[in-house]
Amino acid sequence: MDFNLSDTQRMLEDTAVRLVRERYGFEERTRILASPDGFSRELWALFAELGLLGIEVPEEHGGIGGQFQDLAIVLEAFGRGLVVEPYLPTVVLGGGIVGLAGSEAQKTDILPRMAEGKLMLALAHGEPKSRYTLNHVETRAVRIGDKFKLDGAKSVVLGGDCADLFIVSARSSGGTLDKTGLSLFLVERGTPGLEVRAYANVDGTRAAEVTLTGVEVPETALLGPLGAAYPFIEHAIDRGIAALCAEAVGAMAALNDLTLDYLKTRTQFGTPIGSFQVLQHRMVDMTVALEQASSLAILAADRASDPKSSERRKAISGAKVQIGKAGRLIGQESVQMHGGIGLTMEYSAGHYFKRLTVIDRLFGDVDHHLSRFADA
Amino acid sequence: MDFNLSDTQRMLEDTAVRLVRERYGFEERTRILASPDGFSRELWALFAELGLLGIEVPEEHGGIGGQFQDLAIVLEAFGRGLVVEPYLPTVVLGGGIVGLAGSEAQKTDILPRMAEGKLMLALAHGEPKSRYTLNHVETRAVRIGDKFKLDGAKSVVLGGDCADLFIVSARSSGGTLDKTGLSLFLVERGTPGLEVRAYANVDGTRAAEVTLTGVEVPETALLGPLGAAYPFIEHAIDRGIAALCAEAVGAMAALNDLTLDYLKTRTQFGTPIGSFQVLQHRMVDMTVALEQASSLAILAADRASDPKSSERRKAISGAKVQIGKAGRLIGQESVQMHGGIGLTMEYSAGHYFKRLTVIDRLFGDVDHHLSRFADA
Amino acid sequence: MDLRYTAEELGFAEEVRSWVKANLSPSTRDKVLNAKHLEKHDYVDWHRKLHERGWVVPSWPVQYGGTGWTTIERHLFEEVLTEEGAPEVISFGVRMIGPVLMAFGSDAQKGHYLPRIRSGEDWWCQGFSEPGSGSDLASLRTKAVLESDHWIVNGQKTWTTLAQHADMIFCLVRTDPAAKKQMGISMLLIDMKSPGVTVRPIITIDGAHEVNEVFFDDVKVPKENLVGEVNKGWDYAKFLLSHERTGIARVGRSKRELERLKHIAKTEQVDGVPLIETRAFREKIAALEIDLMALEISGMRMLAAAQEGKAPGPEANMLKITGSVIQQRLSELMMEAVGPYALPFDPDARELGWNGTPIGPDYAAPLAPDYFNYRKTSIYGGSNEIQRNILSKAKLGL
Amino acid sequence: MDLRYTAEELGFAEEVRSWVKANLSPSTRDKVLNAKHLEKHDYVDWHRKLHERGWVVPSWPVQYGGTGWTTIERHLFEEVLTEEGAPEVISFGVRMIGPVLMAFGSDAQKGHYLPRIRSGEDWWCQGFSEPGSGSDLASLRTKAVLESDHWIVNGQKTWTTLAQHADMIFCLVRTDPAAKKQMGISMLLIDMKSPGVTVRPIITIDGAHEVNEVFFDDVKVPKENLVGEVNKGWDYAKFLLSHERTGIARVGRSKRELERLKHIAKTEQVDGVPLIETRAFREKIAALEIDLMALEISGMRMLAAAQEGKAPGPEANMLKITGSVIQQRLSELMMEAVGPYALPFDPDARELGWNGTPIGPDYAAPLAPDYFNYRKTSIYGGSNEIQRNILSKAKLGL
Repeated sequence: MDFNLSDTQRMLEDTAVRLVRERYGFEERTRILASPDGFSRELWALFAELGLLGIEVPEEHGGIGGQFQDLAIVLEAFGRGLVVEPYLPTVVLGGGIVGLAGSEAQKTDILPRMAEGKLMLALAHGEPKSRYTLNHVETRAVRIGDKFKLDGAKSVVLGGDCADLFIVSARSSGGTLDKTGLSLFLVERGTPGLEVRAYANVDGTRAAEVTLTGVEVPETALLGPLGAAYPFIEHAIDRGIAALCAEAVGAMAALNDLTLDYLKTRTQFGTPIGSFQVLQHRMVDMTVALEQASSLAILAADRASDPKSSERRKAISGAKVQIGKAGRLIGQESVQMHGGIGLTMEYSAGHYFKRLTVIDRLFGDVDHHLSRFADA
Repeated sequence: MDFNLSDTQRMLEDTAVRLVRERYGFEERTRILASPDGFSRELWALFAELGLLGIEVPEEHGGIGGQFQDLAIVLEAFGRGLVVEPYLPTVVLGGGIVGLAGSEAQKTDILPRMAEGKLMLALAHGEPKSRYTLNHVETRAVRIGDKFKLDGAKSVVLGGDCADLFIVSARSSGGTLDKTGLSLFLVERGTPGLEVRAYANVDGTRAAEVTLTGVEVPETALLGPLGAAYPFIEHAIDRGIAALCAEAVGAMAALNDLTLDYLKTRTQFGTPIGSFQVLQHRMVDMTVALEQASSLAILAADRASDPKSSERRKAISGAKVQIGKAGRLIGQESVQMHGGIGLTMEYSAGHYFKRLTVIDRLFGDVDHHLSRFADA
Repeated sequence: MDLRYTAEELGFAEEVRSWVKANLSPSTRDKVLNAKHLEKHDYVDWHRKLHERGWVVPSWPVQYGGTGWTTIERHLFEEVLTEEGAPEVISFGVRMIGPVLMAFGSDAQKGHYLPRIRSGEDWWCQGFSEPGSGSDLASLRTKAVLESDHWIVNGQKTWTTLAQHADMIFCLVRTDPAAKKQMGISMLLIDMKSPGVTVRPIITIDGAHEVNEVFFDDVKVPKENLVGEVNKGWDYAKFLLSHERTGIARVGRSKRELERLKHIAKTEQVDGVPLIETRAFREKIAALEIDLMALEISGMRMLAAAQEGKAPGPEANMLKITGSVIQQRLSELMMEAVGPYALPFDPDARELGWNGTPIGPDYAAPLAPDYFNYRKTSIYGGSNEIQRNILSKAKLGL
Repeated sequence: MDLRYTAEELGFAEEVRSWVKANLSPSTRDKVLNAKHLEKHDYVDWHRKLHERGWVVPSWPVQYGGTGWTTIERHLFEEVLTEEGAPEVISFGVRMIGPVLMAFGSDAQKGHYLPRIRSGEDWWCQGFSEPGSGSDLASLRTKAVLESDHWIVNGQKTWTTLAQHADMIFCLVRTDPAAKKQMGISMLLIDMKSPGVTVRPIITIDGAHEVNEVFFDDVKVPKENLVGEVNKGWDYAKFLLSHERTGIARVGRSKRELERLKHIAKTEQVDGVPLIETRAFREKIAALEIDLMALEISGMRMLAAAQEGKAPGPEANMLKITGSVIQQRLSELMMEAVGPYALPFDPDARELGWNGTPIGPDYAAPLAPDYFNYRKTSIYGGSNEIQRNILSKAKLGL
């Protein structure tokens, strides 16, 4: 058992923390959100330069061949800065599932370009009726000669607004809720029949509704085994959840700092409001909640690469529950202690609150993961 | 809509409040608990004298022909005093079910004696495996000639320690969980085959495990229709719950008063602990919880006599949920604010805490009634 | 003691209901029931209709145009209007400055303003909070100096709700800098069109423009626009706030929102099962419905006491706390109910007459923004922390 | 960073486990695992066994008989002992006065008392709290006056855990009435058999005799029983309490209790379905298990930091808060699980060797009493309110 950061991890932490401090101030972020893309391609290029887009990518593919924990450390720093660049969709989910399910050829083709910042990815899995159920897939894949024809709809596809390449899940056999019969396909933006409706989310990140109408892809577009993709999808999403937990820890830490600072500087009745015992104890509870959530985020990152799915599930779902609860407490309490200012666009507290609220909705909320944990 | 007390209600309130104040101090109660019976037969006689045992009993049967709300007012006062006399088992449950299901002859025989304090009753319904499910009855009733033979076991029978007459539910047809096929029988203490194991509960009230082995009763012992007693049982228990809610409101009010008084008188760090804002706000939350619970206790009392079971269910289960939550909050917080002294036998706070804890366990806890409410 | 409505009370409710059904504009109704954005005219048109019917100020004394209804009737009236999707009557005129003028205003002020409040000719807003004065309202700095026959007002107010629609603002201003805190404050009635008044929108995290900053730069206010006596403004403000609190539990609105929540939870499916049939969510709704039942009765008990002549005391503060938490919980559960479709930010879908395709279910667009927006209910009108401080003193004597 | 135990660590745990299985008396084990009452000999016999094996004071420096284990090994040791149903080693000697004497005691005190603590010859109890001094410990009044070569002690202590078994008590006493609060306090070691010491049981609402009042009436205490310097007792007490807090999260115990809860929830049935399969209860257990997982890792992170030489700081206060709440929640869910059978008060069923028929299931008797009893965990060792005050200052700088 060892809780110390490796040298790589220290290095990555320094890099990411400095990056956020120097390039991601609140005004800068506001500018980025207002830009047409809703994120900064310039910063994206910088991420690539700093190696942040290829942390888990093997060295032979132009990455640094690190592990998931290394990724988590970057995400925590990004959480502190409310970084909106599509890091989760491209690097964690997209790169992740290619790494898990892709053939050598596919990895060689995709990962280097991703690491260079030349290729953006999106995992198009969730559907209008699937809610948080990973095995709920209605999109169909039919083999026609040496092609596959895809028809269906994918909803709230993170990073779908800017993805160059979509990893689309579809059902080649079985009923809507079967875990067998699922396959993954690589579909390039611009493929005929692929329609992308991009939009901003309430927290400023971007996503898209994706519809596939008779989309034809070659056999080589098949990612992983035909009809047996479910375990890869579940693992990829579990990694995504672990990443969200790390990001949430960063966001909660920043919001707690912000609120604590406000308690020390905002004066009412001739004294800093932090002198009121009620606010002191509530601030302590927020601190304890963060401590507890951090512990499980660390566990989730440690187990994210675990192929043993039941042990992984317990860690991932446990962490998501804790993060969901802590994020709700810290988000709501921070806004309450700030008062009106905490609800305005012009101040950062409300944006942390919104991001934490969104994180609880992504890949399953507290109720969903509480029952997944109980059943694991 | 009218929230004012009637004259009868004012009169009953005065009587009960004075009775508790003058005859039920903490030391007196401690003496009563230590006595062999665990309650005071002398006070029981006084209850009768004051008409408290016959509130709902029609005047022609020696009662004052009042309504359920009148009963609730007395129970609230009893709650304030943590009265342990078997008022709920005898008057509310026993007298209640006789009033609901009994024939004129049975009422004429039983209710006057109950009102005079000469007859104690107990409703023997719950069973070792039934938990909170009212339709879970394994005790069997078999007709043999002009008799019924009863076999089974009844658990945690409130007032079973001192009851002269048991109202026993048994199944004459159907499976363990059927709502049809249930009947009620009057079984006198001492009937061959009736075994009573009496004990004290954790809150000082008394109960008994009752086993029936080939207990024979005459046809005249049948209370209500054969095989169709379930609606009467459910109604009687709903009345019991409404009564418990009223009692709990009294107990919570007394405990809040006690705690508020402690906050004002206990000094630490050279100041009354009630000057600490954290305790002030928590005391406010306890006060709000009591207010909310009182409102639903009033509603429950108003609906307790309602034969329309779905509307009654919503009111009764809603109140039991609110009472359960408020009792838990007020009980735990009061003990916490008192510190060690709140956990000692020598001080009353802990006894209120125990009673409120027991009330949440009686006839269904918060979870049970939350789901009953949702399904009503 | 009887918690059922009498036949007369139910008859009254039916009379109100049929009138509302006949007179409320369908488009306004649709906006209210589906959480779409209301425009100024939605409020004003409805206000005028109520005025014509003589029902716009039920709580006012009869001589000022009140209806003379019992508290129960007033409660039923509010209830029916809310249930039927009528917009709330903006409270700044009817519930706030109106009663203040009746109690403390000059005859001229009563004669001029009260009819215009009833008719809806004047839209009022409230100038209390300032950047440095939130919970500690009495520390406000906006000052007014009397020069011959005008007050010269300089300073800034904030969180001013719907100031962008307002014709008039009632302001707390400091008229005696020497006096300590509460003592040196007066209440002024200021025309929003006066030179030197600037309104700056504050956009909240739900993207809405509901509140504003209002700047006063050498604004000239006629001497006679002072309410009551100089330096007595704090007493008038306390009087006003005690009136505001009674409406703030929002029981009727929450009952209506509970129905919307149930509708959403019936429509949403989890693995083919309606969300409302799944234990966890079903019981979260149940727990909330129970709290709301309790709040409704607590409110009626307070009304009944008021009927008996007892003024709304600390009970009002309790209602405010519970009512705000219930409103927030409702908005939170609605957001939870819609799952991932809580994410897309789709403001157009909240505008009436927009006929694009919504992202996800048609009820999804308002849910997350309203959850964010409703955090305000435990902050405005005296934060729940302030309510607890008041209760701890006034009710508990701590 | 790696959260899995190494092979060495797992091997160590197995060695400990097999030794415990071989040496722990089955009857003691049964009492611990089934929440029956332990008698003095259960504690003492186990203490002696650990002593013989050299494992009774793992956390002590090696020269005083410590094992020199890593923090992880110490953690695993505690974990295995708890899981196997070993009684807790009474902390007053080993975790409290022992470390104080090592740090501040005279050579004579170390030479005399430390071996007797290790061997279990002396059972220690703690004389801190007084009727008027709970959270405000420094206001204590029990006073000691030096007369020639003895301290004369008069006063009263309360909440003294297991004083009925104790041979010795370490007491905070006021030795300088003139000095203000913390300054005039000293720590004395007092023989419980001294004339003038009276122990009066306090029966708690669960019917148990666990705590006591201890009265001192002109008790003569040899001069040399003063710990360290006169009037420095407060510093020693703070040192002692910081050591106490680290153990107070009770992770191992809670993990064991979680298994007992699951066992009960599997046995109890609702309409023929095991309680643990019903959503509401199943997820209440899950939520608690998650909190406990988090607490365990938080605890190990603190240990790891301690390994790095950092002293247990405010983190210990956080563990205390979370740990106490989890213990209380566990006891509460066990009581809920057993339904109506939580009611009967059946103390005999908690005594080993009692062979009557229990009322209800055999695990029912301890559940409600233990729920009542465990409310103490958020009160003793510095109430959770005090912990929050400390954290607010020490960690948040408020």
